[in-house]
Amino acid sequence: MITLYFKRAIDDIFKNRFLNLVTVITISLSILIASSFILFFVNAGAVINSWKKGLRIMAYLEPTISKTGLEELKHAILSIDGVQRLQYIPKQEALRRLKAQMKHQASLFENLTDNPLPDSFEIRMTAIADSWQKIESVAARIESLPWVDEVEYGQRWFARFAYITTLFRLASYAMGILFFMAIVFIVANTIRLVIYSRREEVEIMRLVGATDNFIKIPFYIEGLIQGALGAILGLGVLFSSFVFITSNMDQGVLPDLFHLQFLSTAIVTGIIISSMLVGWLGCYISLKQFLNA
Amino acid sequence: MITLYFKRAIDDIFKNRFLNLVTVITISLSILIASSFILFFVNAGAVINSWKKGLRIMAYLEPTISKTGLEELKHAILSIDGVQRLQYIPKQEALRRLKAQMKHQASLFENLTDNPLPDSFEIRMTAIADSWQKIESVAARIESLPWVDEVEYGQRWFARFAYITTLFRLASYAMGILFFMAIVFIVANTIRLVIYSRREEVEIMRLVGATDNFIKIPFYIEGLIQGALGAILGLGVLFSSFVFITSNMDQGVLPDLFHLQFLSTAIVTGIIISSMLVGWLGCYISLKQFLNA
Amino acid sequence: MIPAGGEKSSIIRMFHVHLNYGPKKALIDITLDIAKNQFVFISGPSGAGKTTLLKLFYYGEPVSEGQVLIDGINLNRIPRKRIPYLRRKFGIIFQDYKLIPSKTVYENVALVLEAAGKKPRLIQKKVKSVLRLVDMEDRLKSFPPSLSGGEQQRIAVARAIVGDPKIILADEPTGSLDDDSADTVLELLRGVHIRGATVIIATHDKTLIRKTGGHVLYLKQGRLETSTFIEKKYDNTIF
Amino acid sequence: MIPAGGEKSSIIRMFHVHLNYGPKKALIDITLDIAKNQFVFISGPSGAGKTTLLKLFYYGEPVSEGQVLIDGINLNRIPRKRIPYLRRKFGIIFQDYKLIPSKTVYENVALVLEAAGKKPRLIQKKVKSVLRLVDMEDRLKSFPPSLSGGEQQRIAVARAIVGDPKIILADEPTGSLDDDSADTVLELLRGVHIRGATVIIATHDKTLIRKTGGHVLYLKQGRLETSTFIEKKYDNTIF
Ligand SMILES: Nc1ncnc2c1ncn2[C@@H]1O[C@H](COP(=O)(O)OP(=O)(O)OP(=O)(O)O)[C@@H](O)[C@H]1O
Ligand SMILES: Nc1ncnc2c1ncn2[C@@H]1O[C@H](COP(=O)(O)OP(=O)(O)OP(=O)(O)O)[C@@H](O)[C@H]1O
Ligand SMILES: [Mg+2]
Ligand SMILES: [Mg+2]
Repeated sequence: MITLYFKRAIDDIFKNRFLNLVTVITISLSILIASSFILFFVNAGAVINSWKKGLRIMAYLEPTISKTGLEELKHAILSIDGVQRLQYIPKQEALRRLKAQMKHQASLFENLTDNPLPDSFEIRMTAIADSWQKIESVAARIESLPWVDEVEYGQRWFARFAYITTLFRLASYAMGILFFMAIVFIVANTIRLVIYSRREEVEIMRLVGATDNFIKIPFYIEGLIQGALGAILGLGVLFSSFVFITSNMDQGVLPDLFHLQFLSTAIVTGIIISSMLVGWLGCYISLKQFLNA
Repeated sequence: MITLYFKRAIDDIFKNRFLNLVTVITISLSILIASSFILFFVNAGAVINSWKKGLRIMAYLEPTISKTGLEELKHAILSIDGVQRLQYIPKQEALRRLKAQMKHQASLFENLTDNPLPDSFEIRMTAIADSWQKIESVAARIESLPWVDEVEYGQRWFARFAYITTLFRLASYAMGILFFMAIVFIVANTIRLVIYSRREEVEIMRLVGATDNFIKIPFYIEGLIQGALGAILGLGVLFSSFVFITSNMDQGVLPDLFHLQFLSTAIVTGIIISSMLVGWLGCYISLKQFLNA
Repeated sequence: MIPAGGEKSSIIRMFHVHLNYGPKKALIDITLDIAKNQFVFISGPSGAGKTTLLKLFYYGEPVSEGQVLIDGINLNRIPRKRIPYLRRKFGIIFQDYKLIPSKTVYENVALVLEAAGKKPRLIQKKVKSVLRLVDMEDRLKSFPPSLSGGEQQRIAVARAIVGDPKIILADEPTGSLDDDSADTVLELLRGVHIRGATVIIATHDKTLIRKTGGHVLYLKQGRLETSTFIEKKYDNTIF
Repeated sequence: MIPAGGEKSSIIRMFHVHLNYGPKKALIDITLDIAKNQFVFISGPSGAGKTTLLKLFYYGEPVSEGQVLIDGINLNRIPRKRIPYLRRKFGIIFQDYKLIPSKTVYENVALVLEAAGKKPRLIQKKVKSVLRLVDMEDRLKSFPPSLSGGEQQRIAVARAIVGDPKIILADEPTGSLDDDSADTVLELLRGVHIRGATVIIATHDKTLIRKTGGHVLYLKQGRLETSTFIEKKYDNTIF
């Protein structure tokens, strides 16, 4: 029975080549838009994450801290939610870093006999804990710990950064939802047009005693096939463009900073399955409309 | 004559309500995708530009520089292509800034009697001169000027920033082209389906002696109208979402850093005109195909 | 054929049926009773309501008022799901043929049997034999738009009889056919009648009625005017 | 009507015309000559090539071989741009009517005049009067799918005659009509003929031919078999 439906669906695709071609092309273009968008945000997300790695909270310690106090404090900080790892920076190291950083003001350090800097912890956050509020609350908790003199976390710069990533994330969510809906509608609309131009055929089948399922199932199968073909085609084009662009670009701009990556297998599979679902859904809605009319 | 064609086009739109509705919706969704994408990049570009304002080259001067030498040097730097403006920073000011920046290492400055820092120029670049190569070459030219001891321009940070903006620009161009083409194809495809489902009508008109122009012109007018309606609808939805999102967001995240802006009137006009052109083009291609078949 | 008669063996019955298309009254107060295995003509001028009356039989249109009983089923109360099964009782030759342009002649005819869930083997045999009957066995793979008017009509006839339906509804089944082809079709319908089917032919062609003879329902402006029995007459006026 | 005759006043001439649809030979070696203001029937069984022959006249299909001359124009050499003007010489009643389903009856008929660039005032007057002639003046605003078969055919007739064409091509113009309506249509075509048009009717209906009389071209399997003149006979066999 199901093989019969499959045979009819395949046959139908060949019989209505023009309509099917148009549908598959529209689906593939839609998938191309959606997936290039996803690709962009996956890579932009990677860029942001690699930046986030630069974020750190400095905790300056009281000079009176003992060895055991240091250990206790370390554990206390690590147990705070959102802290990924921390590094102890003794004051000698701090001075060395400062000198390296300020080579143009090196004259400052010339007549320095004593090291006036405090010991400190450099604390890195987990990738997810990147919101302004989160950092602030972690910093406050660290500051309240014993032996911590003061914390520092590049407020102004970070605030701006957090604002932008938040904005970026919001924009990408909004656009993601919008694109997804737009594409579902576009594909459904296209399929609706196709079925509209085949409504006579549907009507004739009903008149000669075909049940709704007999009429619908081949259309559903066609929708699934079109969705799959469209997705594969769209992703194929995206992949080719991606390979073309990255291979031409990596020579120009610094290649070792980020590695642009293509969509993961999971996302690709997800896109294909969504596309099939949309293909089916388009048929489902349109047929419902034309069969009940 | 042209009013007659207009009358026929308007009449046609009402006669084929379903087909026209589907076309307008598809166009408006496509425009929604394209224009939200443009909106995103316009604002992202503004963000990047506001960041770029933070970029500067520091030129540290030899202590032996004379008053006239200072003036000459200033003019020499300003005449370099890509330099927007510069600010003289005497060493007292430099020390003050340093102290403010390093409040946690304030102890360093405690027993400082003499100011060991050099005088300097802080040089800002024009917005367009943001590529890594450009900055490098400007810095090299400044360094070669007399009385300039050394230049500094946060290499590592800037390299990364320049790479990302380049990447971002490349990605946005690639996506822009891709989206544009995809949308043109989708709209053309939809119109082709519509005309396909009206091919019988076209054929009948030809059989009763209608010229190609008689058949085509109302379709063209319809295409232009659909394009305009679709663009207006799509932009309307985008504008509403924009207003909705920004008004809900500005309370959460720092509102005073960037002002999110909607598309300029010029861009909006451009989108509407492009949409009309695409509507017309879709009709043109499809009719060419069906009339010659 | 007695309108509103109560014979046990009636297959189609209508009681005071009205059909309005908006303000237009297409059928007015039709009451009729068609017995199993009758051979009935529905006649009347253009626009009288012949096609519309046939539509009511297979639920192509719901009545505006009144009752229709088909083989014991009251169409006013038929659930949506059962409509396909109702329609399989009928073999319909539509006035405008209603062939699917994107399917071949073979597929168009086979569709009826496929929809009824028949075995592929049986389908192939039946379709081929019925296409031979209408003299179209060499056009199996043609598409309807590439057939002449008469050829399309013969495919429509083939499709109507392929499923051995209980009732044949034929709307101008010979309108596009020359005399010989028309006779072939008429012979086919008579054959189906002899094998037990009820045959209902809507036509304005008096020659056709005279050739076969049968009950004639005469419609005029939506009303059932007369209902008579016409004897078969051999009318041999040759061209 | 002498095939390949060379009269001055001929409006349609064909020389050794062949038409193949792929392997199928639809018309074989047709040579004919139709004079201005002739009244011609093209007859023959279903699938003989009647409709196909008409198609060649209005360049609905290019010939595979041979020459077609319409009103002095050789269709083998007609530029694409001129085809609409060629077609305006004809008023065509298509076998399948070819009405535009999304346009009203009025618009369907008016289309011919609009396409020919006629004035709106004139169009309105002409369309209304011609719809009155076919007895459809009360259905101006109906859409073709809501008309009965015969009503659609009458609209097709109206559309064919509205532009006062030089040549009328009528493909089974009365196939869906009852006798009275058929007579009306036939009267109309005779009227057009009297006013100077050439009328060509493709039909398998011998009664129709006998009613009017005229030249008859008999096609069979794509060949022109005979070409005779049939006298008008009054045949009053009534139902
Ligand atoms: N869908 C519809 N909407 C409005 N009016 C309709 C519709 N279908 C049919 N009619 C009208 O109902 C009347 C009867 O139509 P019907 O098709 O039954 O006529 P008929 O007897 O079959 O005529 P013919 O011999 O010309 O086919 C006609 O006047 C027709 O215009
Ligand atoms: N487009 C086509 N492709 C292939 N074959 C065709 C095409 N059009 C017509 N034919 C074939 O050409 C032959 C002549 O067709 P035509 O329509 O001229 O017949 P006709 O004489 O008008 O018949 P009828 O009385 O049935 O209308 C038929 O056998 C038909 O199947
Ligand atoms: Mg009818
Ligand atoms: Mg024909």
